[in-house]
Amino acid sequence: MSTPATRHASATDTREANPLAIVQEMMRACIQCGTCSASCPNASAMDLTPRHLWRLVQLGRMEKIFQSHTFTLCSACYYCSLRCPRGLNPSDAMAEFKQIAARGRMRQYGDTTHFCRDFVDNVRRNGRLQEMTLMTAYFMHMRRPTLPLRFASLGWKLQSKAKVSLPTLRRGAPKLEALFRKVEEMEGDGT
Amino acid sequence: MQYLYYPGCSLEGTAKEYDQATRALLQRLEVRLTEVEDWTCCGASAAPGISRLLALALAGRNLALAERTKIKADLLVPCSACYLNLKKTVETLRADPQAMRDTNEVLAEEGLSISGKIRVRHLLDVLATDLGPSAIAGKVAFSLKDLVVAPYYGCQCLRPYPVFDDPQNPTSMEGLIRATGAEVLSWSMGPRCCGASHMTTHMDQGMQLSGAILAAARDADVIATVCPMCQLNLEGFQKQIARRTGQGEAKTVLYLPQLLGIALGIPPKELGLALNLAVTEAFKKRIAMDEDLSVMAAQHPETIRQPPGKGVGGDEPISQRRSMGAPSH
Amino acid sequence: MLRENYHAVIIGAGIAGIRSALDLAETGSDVLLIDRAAHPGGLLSRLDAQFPTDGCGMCKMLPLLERDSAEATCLRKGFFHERIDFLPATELSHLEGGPGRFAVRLKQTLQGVDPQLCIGCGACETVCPVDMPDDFNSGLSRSKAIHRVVPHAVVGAYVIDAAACTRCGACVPICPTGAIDLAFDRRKEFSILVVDDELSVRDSLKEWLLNEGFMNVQTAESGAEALTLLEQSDVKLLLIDVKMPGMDGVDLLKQAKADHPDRVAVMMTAYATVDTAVEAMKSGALDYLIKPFDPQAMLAMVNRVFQATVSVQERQVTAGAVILAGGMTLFDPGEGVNPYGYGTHPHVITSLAFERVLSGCGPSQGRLVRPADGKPLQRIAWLQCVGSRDCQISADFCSRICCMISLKEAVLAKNKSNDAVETTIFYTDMRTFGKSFEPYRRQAEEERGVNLVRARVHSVTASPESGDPLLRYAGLDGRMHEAEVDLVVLAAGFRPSPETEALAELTQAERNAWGFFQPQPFAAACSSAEGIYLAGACTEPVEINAALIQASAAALEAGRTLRRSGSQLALAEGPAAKGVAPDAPPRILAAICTCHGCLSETRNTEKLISGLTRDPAVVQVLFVDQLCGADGWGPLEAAIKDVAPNRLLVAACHPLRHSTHRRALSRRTGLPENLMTIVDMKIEPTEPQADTTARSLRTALGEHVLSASLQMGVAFLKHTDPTAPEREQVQRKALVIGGGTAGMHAALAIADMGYGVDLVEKENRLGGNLAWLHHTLEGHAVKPLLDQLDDRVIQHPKITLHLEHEVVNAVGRVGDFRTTVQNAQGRTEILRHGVTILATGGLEAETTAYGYGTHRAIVTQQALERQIGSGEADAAAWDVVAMIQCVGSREPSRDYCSRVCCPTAIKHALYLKEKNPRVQIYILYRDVMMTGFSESYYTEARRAGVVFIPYRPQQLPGVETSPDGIVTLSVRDPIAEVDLKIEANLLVLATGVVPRLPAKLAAFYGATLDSGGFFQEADSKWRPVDGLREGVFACGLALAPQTITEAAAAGQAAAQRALRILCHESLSAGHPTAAVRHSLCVLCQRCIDACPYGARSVDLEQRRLVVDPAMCQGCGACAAVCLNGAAILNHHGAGQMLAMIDAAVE
Amino acid sequence: MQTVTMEVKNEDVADAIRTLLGRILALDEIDAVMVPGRLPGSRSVMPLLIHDPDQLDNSDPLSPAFALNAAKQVCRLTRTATPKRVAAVLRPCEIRAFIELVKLKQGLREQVIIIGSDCPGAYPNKIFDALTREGDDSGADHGYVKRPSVDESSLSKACRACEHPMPTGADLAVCLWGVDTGREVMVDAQTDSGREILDRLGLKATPLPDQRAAAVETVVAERTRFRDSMFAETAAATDSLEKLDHYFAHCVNCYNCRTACPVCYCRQCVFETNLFDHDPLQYLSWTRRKGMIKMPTDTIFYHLTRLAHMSTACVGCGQCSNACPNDIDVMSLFRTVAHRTQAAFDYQAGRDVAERPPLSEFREHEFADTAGLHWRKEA
Repeated sequence: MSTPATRHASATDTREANPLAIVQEMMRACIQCGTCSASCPNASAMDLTPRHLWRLVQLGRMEKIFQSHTFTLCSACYYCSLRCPRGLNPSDAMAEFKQIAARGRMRQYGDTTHFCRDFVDNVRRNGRLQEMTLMTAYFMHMRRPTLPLRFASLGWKLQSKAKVSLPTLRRGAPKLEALFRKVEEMEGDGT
Repeated sequence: MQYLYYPGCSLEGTAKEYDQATRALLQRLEVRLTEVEDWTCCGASAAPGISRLLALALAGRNLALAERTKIKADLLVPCSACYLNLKKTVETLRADPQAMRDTNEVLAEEGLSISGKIRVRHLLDVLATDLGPSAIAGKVAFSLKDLVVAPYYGCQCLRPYPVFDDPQNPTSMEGLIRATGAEVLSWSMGPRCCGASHMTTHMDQGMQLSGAILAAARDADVIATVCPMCQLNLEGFQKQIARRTGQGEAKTVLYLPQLLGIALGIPPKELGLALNLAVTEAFKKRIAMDEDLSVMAAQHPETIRQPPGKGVGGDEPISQRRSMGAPSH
Repeated sequence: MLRENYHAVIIGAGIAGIRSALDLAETGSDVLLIDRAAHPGGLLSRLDAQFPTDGCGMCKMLPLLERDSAEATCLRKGFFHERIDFLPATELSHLEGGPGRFAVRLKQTLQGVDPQLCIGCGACETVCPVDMPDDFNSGLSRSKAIHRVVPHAVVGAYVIDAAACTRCGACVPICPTGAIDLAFDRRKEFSILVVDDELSVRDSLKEWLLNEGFMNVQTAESGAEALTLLEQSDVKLLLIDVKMPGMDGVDLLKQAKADHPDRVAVMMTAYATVDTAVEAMKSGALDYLIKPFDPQAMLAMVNRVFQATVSVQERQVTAGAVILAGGMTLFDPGEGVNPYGYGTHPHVITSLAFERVLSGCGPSQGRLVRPADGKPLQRIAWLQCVGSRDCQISADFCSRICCMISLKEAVLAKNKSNDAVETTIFYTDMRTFGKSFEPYRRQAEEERGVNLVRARVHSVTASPESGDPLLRYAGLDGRMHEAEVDLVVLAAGFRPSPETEALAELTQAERNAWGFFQPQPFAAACSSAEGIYLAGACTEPVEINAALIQASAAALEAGRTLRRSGSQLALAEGPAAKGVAPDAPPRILAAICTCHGCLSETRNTEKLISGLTRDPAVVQVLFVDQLCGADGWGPLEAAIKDVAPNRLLVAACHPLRHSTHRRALSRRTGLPENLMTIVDMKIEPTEPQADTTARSLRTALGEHVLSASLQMGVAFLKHTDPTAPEREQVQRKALVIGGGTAGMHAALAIADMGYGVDLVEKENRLGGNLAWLHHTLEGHAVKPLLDQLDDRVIQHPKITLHLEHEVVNAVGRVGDFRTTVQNAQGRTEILRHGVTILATGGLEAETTAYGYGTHRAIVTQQALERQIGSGEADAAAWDVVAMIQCVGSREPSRDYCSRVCCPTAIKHALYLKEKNPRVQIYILYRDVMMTGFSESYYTEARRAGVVFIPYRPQQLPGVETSPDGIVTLSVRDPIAEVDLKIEANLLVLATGVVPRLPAKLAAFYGATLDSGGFFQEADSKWRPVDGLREGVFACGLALAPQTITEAAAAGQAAAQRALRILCHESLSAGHPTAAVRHSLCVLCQRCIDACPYGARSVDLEQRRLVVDPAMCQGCGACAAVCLNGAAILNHHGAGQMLAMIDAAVE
Repeated sequence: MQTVTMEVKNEDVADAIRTLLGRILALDEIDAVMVPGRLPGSRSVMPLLIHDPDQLDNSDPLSPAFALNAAKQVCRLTRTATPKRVAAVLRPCEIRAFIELVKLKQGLREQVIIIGSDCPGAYPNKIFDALTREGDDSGADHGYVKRPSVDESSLSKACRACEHPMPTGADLAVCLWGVDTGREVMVDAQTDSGREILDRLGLKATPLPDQRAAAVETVVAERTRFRDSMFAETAAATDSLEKLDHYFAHCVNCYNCRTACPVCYCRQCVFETNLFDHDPLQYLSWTRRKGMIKMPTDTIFYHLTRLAHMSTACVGCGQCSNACPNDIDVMSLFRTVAHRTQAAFDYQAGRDVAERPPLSEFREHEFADTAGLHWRKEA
């Protein structure tokens, strides 16, 4: 495979021009030592190791990065950040990818982005998270009929312990509407 | 001793018992908790996945509320995810003046403002550092002698901010557990990842990680946790993991304040023990818990005394990550 | 014995300190060398072998000229020079004054054993009950509280670890010489006052203290009572409760300290008032204890205070200059995150500890076994960059020497196991940046089979089955790997030595961000403080040769300061002793030490006397008690004056320990030192008698053997030739060839010391490569340096400049060279000089690789720098710049790393990024050689977005050019597993450095070139600027690839080495030297081949063999190969040896 | 030219060689030829330095005896460079000794054209003396050449144990074995100088006969067998200090063996210096300790020193035994020891002028260790 080198992000690039800019900024000093890969509890399930991913970031290989599911497998355990000899924070960089994926509504990351989106919508409305409502919304979004079944036994258990209240409709304006709106306004983003 | 208290959403839902046990234990230890009024979700791991500013604002709102109270005290957070979120927000705001300005601009919508002066503390930090094993040992009413406890810390109370314990080989729970008379399981899984929200998004991977922890706790009677996510993964998916791997038995998983509460003789009901999803019969028998969970059948005759010669205080906090220097040019 | 006024005080007696001290002493300075350790040698005392020889060469630092001034012995045993005083366990406590007039206050900690009395017998060790980890062997073996610090040291052999000692007192009576003092009496007298309002605290403290032997403890329940007691008695230590009713602890402290500032106070506090206690330390409290406290911790603190009070000896001296040579200390891998289980996993040790495993006096006597369980080692892994190149622990620097240490250790392990052991080094960049490093690596890897794995190991755990260390790492193949080994060696990096901070405060010398001393730009040996100089690793972790070069440069700077401040260097010409006529019949005085009476008790002294005096040459036999101490040397001196012998025979223990005495005795009595000999009596302690614990001494030699030893001594002396060694006149002038950085520094250094210098330069200007260098990596502009050097050289009255001249011929030897120089017009001139410094410089290597020369967008780093300097470089016009490192370097054809190319590439990358942040820069590299603190610029470059792409020499990057000015590079990125095509506006090639030292020129002076064409040093580690032939030195790029600062230091080092010669009117090598009996010599010349110092040659005119007395080191190789009996070694003649053998079998 | 033949007339091989020498002497660049021969009226064979070709008649190039090893004499002729060269007829053991001396800078190899021949061995001086006294003068000569292995037992022991009877290292080798010496001898050039000489002599070129190798092998095998049994006997006879004392019991410190030894090149032996002029007290002290000492002292010491100094250079010519007035078998001991010492250094005395004698230089890896310096010697 042979392609021309992609132009790099620099500090002046806007996020729109280069969605990778912020991750590049975070991971530029990476020397590809692989400590993150070796420390990652989820590395075995990843299609690209974290090291590989960071190298693609440095080289600006968007298409390869967003063919990969690696960042969705980050469970934010921060082992890699603890050990990175360059003092970088790969965990946060992974979170940054999730944001990029969510903002870009990338279909391939439906599981992750839908979950985040549903979660945030739930909070926007209720202020505090309504766990049952969230799960229902999430399952609906995923449109995978078998998915809820996997959680059925747990859900039943939780309900039996009265740990999840049944969805209650909150009246009036969403609890955190003002705050959310302001954020949207400031970010100039339709989210 | 006094703390502001941020329970977080889970402690109203799936982790109700964590909330109950925390309040009951701290009351017994004569610690006053003042719940932050009108608190809302901290943003959890989802908000950063949507927007950085939103994440800052959601967490910042709660920090601003805490700062607004007249009480000058640290903000105690039992949920590790909330703890990290709030802590990270404080650190970010302190380090990044632009983020501070933006966040305050958002918070102004609700008439709030934030200075970033507040200290966010994890429950385990407060128990291990401020109170220490001696505070427990001095009040033990029901020794947990012969009970083997696996201290499970999870990730986010240890990393990325190594505030009160070694982020790789944590020990802060050990003194507390020993103070109850129980033994500490020697294992290396304490700081390992349970899979967190993978249980929802990548169930196979989640089960593998949680399964490894459960397997390593084979020789323990109880796993003690300090995080609702960890607790749910370890107790809620036990059976599915066992079914999948063909091995593993039911394992009692308790929140640390529940375990400590039992030793202090707090009635199981007050500790919300009935709400736990995995409490084995053997364990119930061991702590002589009767059916209605209200009474401890018999007080243990032994009293545990503080070991001589040891001062209050516990381990020195591990120093914060130092800033990197560069040579003068 | 010690002097009060010194030319220089050197702090730190590691190799750099020793080098500086020797350099100064050899040029006539009196030097005080101190070290906080109990022995000289520093870190190197624990390293038995160094690459590339895989042996030890520390003794090569010893003087080669005027050898008699020092003891020619193993430097690990001890360090003796007539102009150098060494104070162990000593630290600087105060410094005032300035260059030329420093008042230096020193604090020496007594180690419980009087080094003058201790004979190293070891009796104490057998009774000491304290078993503790042995520091010298990195805790891999055990020692007693009273122990030898360095197993092979001769002087100050035993010390007591005050912290571990239980003061049981067992060692005191058993010491046959009464050398041990545990200060029991002073402990009893030591006055302590406990002030606390709680009775229980007062009582328990008093009880604990009494149990510990502190009998003079008073208590007070209030501040007021305490003040009354303080008036009545001389209280040394106060333990004060912070919170007391009435006058609180801090008030009391202030009042107690007001009139007795040296009184020590320790605060006692509850947890709640810790802040107050901390505050109290500002008011002079030493420390604080938190209640309730551990009695052991409290007693340890009191003991510490007591030790500091009683066992510290203050000393005040003056000095003209101070050199800081405190070295560095090993990073403790147990610190912080400790992912490799150091301290918890039994089979994880540091590289320094592994040096001990390899050592014959290590925990396993040099057998290659695992320290924790003795299992033979079959698989060893080295982990690089532990504590280095790690931003998480504020270590954004490279410790520089760890790569080579690990390679060497792997090779040594291979040697020890006949290549059976499996060795793997896990590394990030293999930094083989020195001249001989790359071939060593190649040999280790290709010939010895040392595995090099480019990976950073993530964690070390114990294998569940065997318990052996299990390594986990991500391989370059993208997969996780696990490897089980027997032993993990952590290549721990380095930190400033612990006293650096205090020294910085005392001397006002600045430190850098990592705590090392900060040298001045282009002056590696200069600190920010006047008169304070820097030598060795106190400025940066460095390898041996760099440390020694810098140490010599520091000596030079110190010497310069001394001269500027008018200090008179007192260099005595020739031996102080008056000679003995060669034909005078031998008159031997035999002095026998009775060593604390042991000899008179067990020996028939009459028999010894009659045995000795049977030979009429023995004029008197004298028995003296304790010849080892001042008590004994007094009577001996008197006897010499009385008897007037012309030879002296001494029988005592440990001859080396007497070398200083012997020298002093020679000075005072005029008896030449070479006419004195010391016979080892091998004194050892007896077993304790049944009724007592005390031991006495006896000699281990049987009566007959002792007598024979003495007779051998007599035979030796009788046959010793009293003729003083020959001396050769010195032309006290230097020739420096090459007027670049190094040459100018060398010329100025010598000229500043008052000697004439001929500086010969081929070009019509000075400066060499400085002319095109624009700025340094650190951002210093080069032009001002050039201007300043240029001015100084041109205006210096002692420098004769020969521009546009070349050397066309030269003859001669050290002290007297004649060099013919020729100018462009062919006019020749003959220069006479005593020393020669080759500073002919070097050039950027030429290349034809990667299409160089075919396209204007393909340039070299030098060309880019010129463009930057001229302003031609238009960074804004470039979108993409690519650089290729190691062009033609580190390949068998040019088998060295040029060391400056990586810093240059990164310097340029950062410059371009600064000018145009949008420019993309790709650097294609093999190993990034950003050693030491330059590592931080590598980090900076990465942060700035420079992309580094590794390539392997087996698969070089492809380059294509197009007419539109674009150069296309193709290279595969091994991590991303993609083939990259980089379309660059500019391709910059780092072709490296080649020396410009013609073999013919070198040969004029008997110098040779190494495989890279650089000057071949006498020893790449220990004599880094010396040629094999004495009097010939090299510096700058002719010596090795160097930065400007390194070249300047090398120039100064070469000058300092040259000054050793120029400071003499005539030269002598010292005893013994070789000579030729011409009547027997048949000129077979076997001796010429055998002489390792090149001291022998045939005088073709006279047809006879000659020995250069200044170069001969008396090794005796010539005498061994000469079959004619014509090559002889004075003082070890055949007749002498035969007579000694006869005496031995008598 | 590589190999030429010389016609043998009247079965007189020596005469064929004389013819060869005549031609060589006729060359411009050759000043003189050194060759064994008899002075008129004398029975003893000595090296003669011949300038006048007519005097070649006195020469005896295949002399059955040699009173001294001529190597030292060649050194005298080649100590410094002279405008013209000399030629020298030498036995293989003399060639080897000369090569050793060249290594020790006692002579210049390029100053001499060496002519050697297959060496059937030589009689000890005393036997040769007896043979010639009996008047069997010429017979001793011709018979010896025609029947090289005849009467082996009367040859010198050194020759019988000599496993190097070929003139290795000579410029020109006269080949006798495997050649029909009734008709011809062959002259083989072994060096460039040799080839140059042959080119200019105008002789007929011819290859060496095939059977030569086998013939040589037979001789060498026989001698090696003899040598090995000699080694065994000598070793057994000297394996203790007492036996060694006995071996040298007859030694009178005459130092003849040293004088006869071609490789003992010292100007003055250390045993003749004042080093061994002991103090009278010393003798008394020795006898006091031992009760009895042999006078003169230092005999064993002398031989041991010579062994230490010279055994690595011993070429086995046997002149030491030849020279001993008391018939001590010095050669057997020297050869036995030399065989081992030379093997220890993988060295063979006289084999190759380029080979450095043992213990005369440091190898690079030994250098750093021994001298403490890291020094690359010029190639």
